[in-house]
Amino acid sequence: MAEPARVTTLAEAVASLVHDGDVVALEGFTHLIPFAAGHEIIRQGRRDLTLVRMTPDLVYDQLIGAGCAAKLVFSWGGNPGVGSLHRFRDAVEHNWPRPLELEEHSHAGMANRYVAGASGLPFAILRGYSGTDLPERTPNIKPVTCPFTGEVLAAVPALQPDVTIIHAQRADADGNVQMWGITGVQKEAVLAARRSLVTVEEIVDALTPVPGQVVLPTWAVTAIAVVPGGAHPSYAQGYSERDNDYYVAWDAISRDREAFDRWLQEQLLAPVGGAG
Amino acid sequence: MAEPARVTTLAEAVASLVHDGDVVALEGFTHLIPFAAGHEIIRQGRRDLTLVRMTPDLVYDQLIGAGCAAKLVFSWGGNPGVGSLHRFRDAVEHNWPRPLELEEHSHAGMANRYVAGASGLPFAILRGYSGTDLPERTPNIKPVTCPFTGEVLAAVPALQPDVTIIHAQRADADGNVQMWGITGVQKEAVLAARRSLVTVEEIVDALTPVPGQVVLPTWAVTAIAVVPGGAHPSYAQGYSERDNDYYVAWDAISRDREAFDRWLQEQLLAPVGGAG
Amino acid sequence: MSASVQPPTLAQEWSADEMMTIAAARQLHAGDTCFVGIGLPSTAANLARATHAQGLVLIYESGCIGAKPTRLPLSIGDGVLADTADAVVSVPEVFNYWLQPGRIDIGFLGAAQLDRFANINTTVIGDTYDRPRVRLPGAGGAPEIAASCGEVVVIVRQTKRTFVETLDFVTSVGFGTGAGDRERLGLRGSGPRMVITDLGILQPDPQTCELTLTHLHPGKAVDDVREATGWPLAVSASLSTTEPPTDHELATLRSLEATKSGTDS
Amino acid sequence: MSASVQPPTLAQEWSADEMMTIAAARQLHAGDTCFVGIGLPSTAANLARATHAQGLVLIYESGCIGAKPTRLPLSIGDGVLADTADAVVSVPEVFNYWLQPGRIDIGFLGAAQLDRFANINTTVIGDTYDRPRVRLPGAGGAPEIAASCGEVVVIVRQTKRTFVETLDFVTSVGFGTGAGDRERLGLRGSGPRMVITDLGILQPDPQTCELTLTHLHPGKAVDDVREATGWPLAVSASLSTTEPPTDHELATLRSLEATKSGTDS
Repeated sequence: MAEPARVTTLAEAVASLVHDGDVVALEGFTHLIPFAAGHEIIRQGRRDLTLVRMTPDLVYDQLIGAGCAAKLVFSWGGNPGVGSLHRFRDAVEHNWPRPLELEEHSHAGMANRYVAGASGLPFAILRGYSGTDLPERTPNIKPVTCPFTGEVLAAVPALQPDVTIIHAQRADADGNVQMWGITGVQKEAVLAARRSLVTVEEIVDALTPVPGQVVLPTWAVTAIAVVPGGAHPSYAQGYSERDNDYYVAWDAISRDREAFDRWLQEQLLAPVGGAG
Repeated sequence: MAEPARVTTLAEAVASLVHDGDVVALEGFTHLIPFAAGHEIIRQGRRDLTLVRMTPDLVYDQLIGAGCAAKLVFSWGGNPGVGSLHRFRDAVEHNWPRPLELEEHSHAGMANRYVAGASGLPFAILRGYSGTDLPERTPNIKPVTCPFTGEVLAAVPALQPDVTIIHAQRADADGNVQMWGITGVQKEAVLAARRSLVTVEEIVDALTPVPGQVVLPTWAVTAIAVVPGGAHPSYAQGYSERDNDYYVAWDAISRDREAFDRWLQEQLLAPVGGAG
Repeated sequence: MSASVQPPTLAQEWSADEMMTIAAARQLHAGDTCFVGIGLPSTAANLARATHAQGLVLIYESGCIGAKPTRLPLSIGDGVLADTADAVVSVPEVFNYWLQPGRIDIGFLGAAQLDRFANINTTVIGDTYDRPRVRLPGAGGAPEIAASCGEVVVIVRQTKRTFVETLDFVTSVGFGTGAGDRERLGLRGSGPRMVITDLGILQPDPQTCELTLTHLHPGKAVDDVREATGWPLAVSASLSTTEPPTDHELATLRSLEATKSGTDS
Repeated sequence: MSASVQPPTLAQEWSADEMMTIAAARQLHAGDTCFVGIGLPSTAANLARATHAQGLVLIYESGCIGAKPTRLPLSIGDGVLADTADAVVSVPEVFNYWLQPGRIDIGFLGAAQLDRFANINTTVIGDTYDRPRVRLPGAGGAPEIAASCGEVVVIVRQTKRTFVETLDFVTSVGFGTGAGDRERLGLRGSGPRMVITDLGILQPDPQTCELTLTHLHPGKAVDDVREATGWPLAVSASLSTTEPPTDHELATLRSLEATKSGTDS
């Protein structure tokens, strides 16, 4: 049975789909990052999450600083164009607010782990990692031999998040989801996951085809929540611009535990229902 | 160096890119089948080709009947919605006009062979072939064991045609190629090949983005030839309709060696420069 | 899509192919995702969409997901499939991201030969693979459809030449050598749920997985089916008769067929 | 894109970063395909496009192939990259179909630590991986860019902390342990062609692959470079001086920098 996606509120979706201890992927490649959903996870106080993402950025810094994460599976953790993720660094360098276990890959490895997950395969192969120190630190990288040529390649296991959350431009009345612009690894991340939540700018009667679109049929998505601006300070092409000042300002807030805690209490937790 | 695609004539492109004995893929999935290029290969009298295609249809029946092919690598050889490919059958069943070696896969296997070729990998993995007689007849299907779970999957080797030929709606003045509608496995087939030829309906100054488009940058293509109607009796969405009568009529022509030879001499070879 | 309703007199008679197609269409339900091959499966799936299963999701191997054709496509790559689909994806994607992980509920397959465990041959007829008596089109998407769909429905005309004791070639696996074999082979779908023919319906025995005649189409006798079967046919103790086509089913099927612009093999 | 030309007096002075960026831009040619990371590499690649290499094909790991940004992107996923690209593909596709097969001529990388064989660390600083002194962003696309691009250009500010005897972590391979090691590791690109710093240019010795100082930027001395290098520096017998920035290069770079809407790390 192809169940259509359920349209619900962000709070209900996070409450029902994201549980303590889950493996959670919030994907987005600079564009369409599901910030509002990440903030809702913080508000609902989820703990012991394994956070998965190719490019953990500010929203993961915020989740890590708020103590939601026990583990991070990733390939590049920085503030793009600005510098470090200071909450991420504080967790790794000083176990604050709690220890953060790392599983570290390259982009190519992570992308292929999602591809394997979306494909129902237990692993993927790539030309990667050779000569680097990553396989020594990441047991999830193993050699595999080509049965035809004898060449040795790298194998990585499928990623299958308990829940993947993405932000998209819109959905139609049936729950079919449409996104365009830089769509990164979001299709694979949704298809690899057991459950999925898509926050959208709006729901429209019917989807007008758009060049470069990726469409996820309603039966491939678990839940949809309408969250206009749900990618802020990231952006949704055709709806909003990237708030570069927020990324720059985050550097100062996140460098200091007290400044971060003030941001968390005053900006994120206090205004219930608002975006941080 | 990213060489831009060379714009040339169909005759010159086939003469310079397709050689006797080559591994040649003419891809197209019902839509955008490069018939005119196939006919030019017949006219130029190429021999001993290994023809590769997921769905060899009429143009491969014609190439086989004309004696161009020594081997066929494929997954489904029929006249879609009509019946058999009689020239293909005559070659396999009676070695006429010459023996035809077969290498046979499933669609999933062939598609993944192209994916591996496009990816610069020696092989691809899939859940496939299990319990079938195909691995017994096709040495290019081998087991591979997941280094994480111990599961046994099927491996197929990369396809790397000497030349892939496709038909697309259009190219721009720089040689960037654009196609849309059902685009099948054409991107993978071009990227997997050493050389490529794209026949197009037209060359335009600039490509207007189209929903569902696949764009191949000019430096990923070897040569482009403008051949309006080059997919006939297949179709080019936005330019032409499928000529279903041709497919039906082919059944009678191809059933009989003499009728086929008459077609070959009178329809294909006689009107130099015309389409069959 | 609404069919033009024909006078009831027309609906009083129907061909064996029509009964078969209608019986197949009835197996599809509004919420199903269905991987559709060309020919009778496509006709049956589109008939289901045009009658009782408007929400049926059709997936064609050409990459068209959620196609809603307004006329019967002649091939799996007709423009109408792309034009009406929710999403058009590449051929590798439809096999890797959609079929292989088990996202498709029902696979609809035809057959040139079929054995008692609903294994299918669409490759060669004759003793030798290299020089067959009849070279058939080959596997296409069938081996992985048969392996990975939640379940499979086979639609095939029944004759002794088709329903054989031993396949000349195993192209797609039904229940292999019998109960437990799919699991042993690592096939993740549950396999053929039924085989629908122009004579009746066969279903796998819950214990042995051997195909068992469970329904006769109106006007057909068990001996008709026995004579068209190349092995000693098992017949269900609760054998029943297929509901005849309704006027609506028949009229819709005929008006669908009339939209097809070519012939069908 | 045409830069607004500045008065020549401005061009008489330049910063070390400007010299470095301009020297890097000069390494790119019109027909090249270039895999661009964010930061200095992106600035240099866009400077090349705006000066002598208009036909340079920029590929960003976000999936933008042939991006022609009219202003400097702040991140590898800026909308201007998708808007101006010849094709926007998925992230798995950019790595699997475009980078991995060796279709990209030049990879442009930065580094937090670099050793004499141009191996790169962008993972951790400090003795222990589990509790590092400085946790860096990690690998990103770099290991496979370093492995698969036809050649690699590294752009990095030169200090003793950065140019180290032994990396704390090997994130991306330059020449590994020296001549022949790339082949042994199965890396198919030819590796780093040069390392461009704020002091000069280092190139691998044709025999040993050890980085050798081949160019000093105007006003820099060999001792400046030695003091900024954590190993005994090899100096080329034919050491030469980098051409200073032209007025046009400097004006174009400054006008490009002015289009950037944020800061750069």
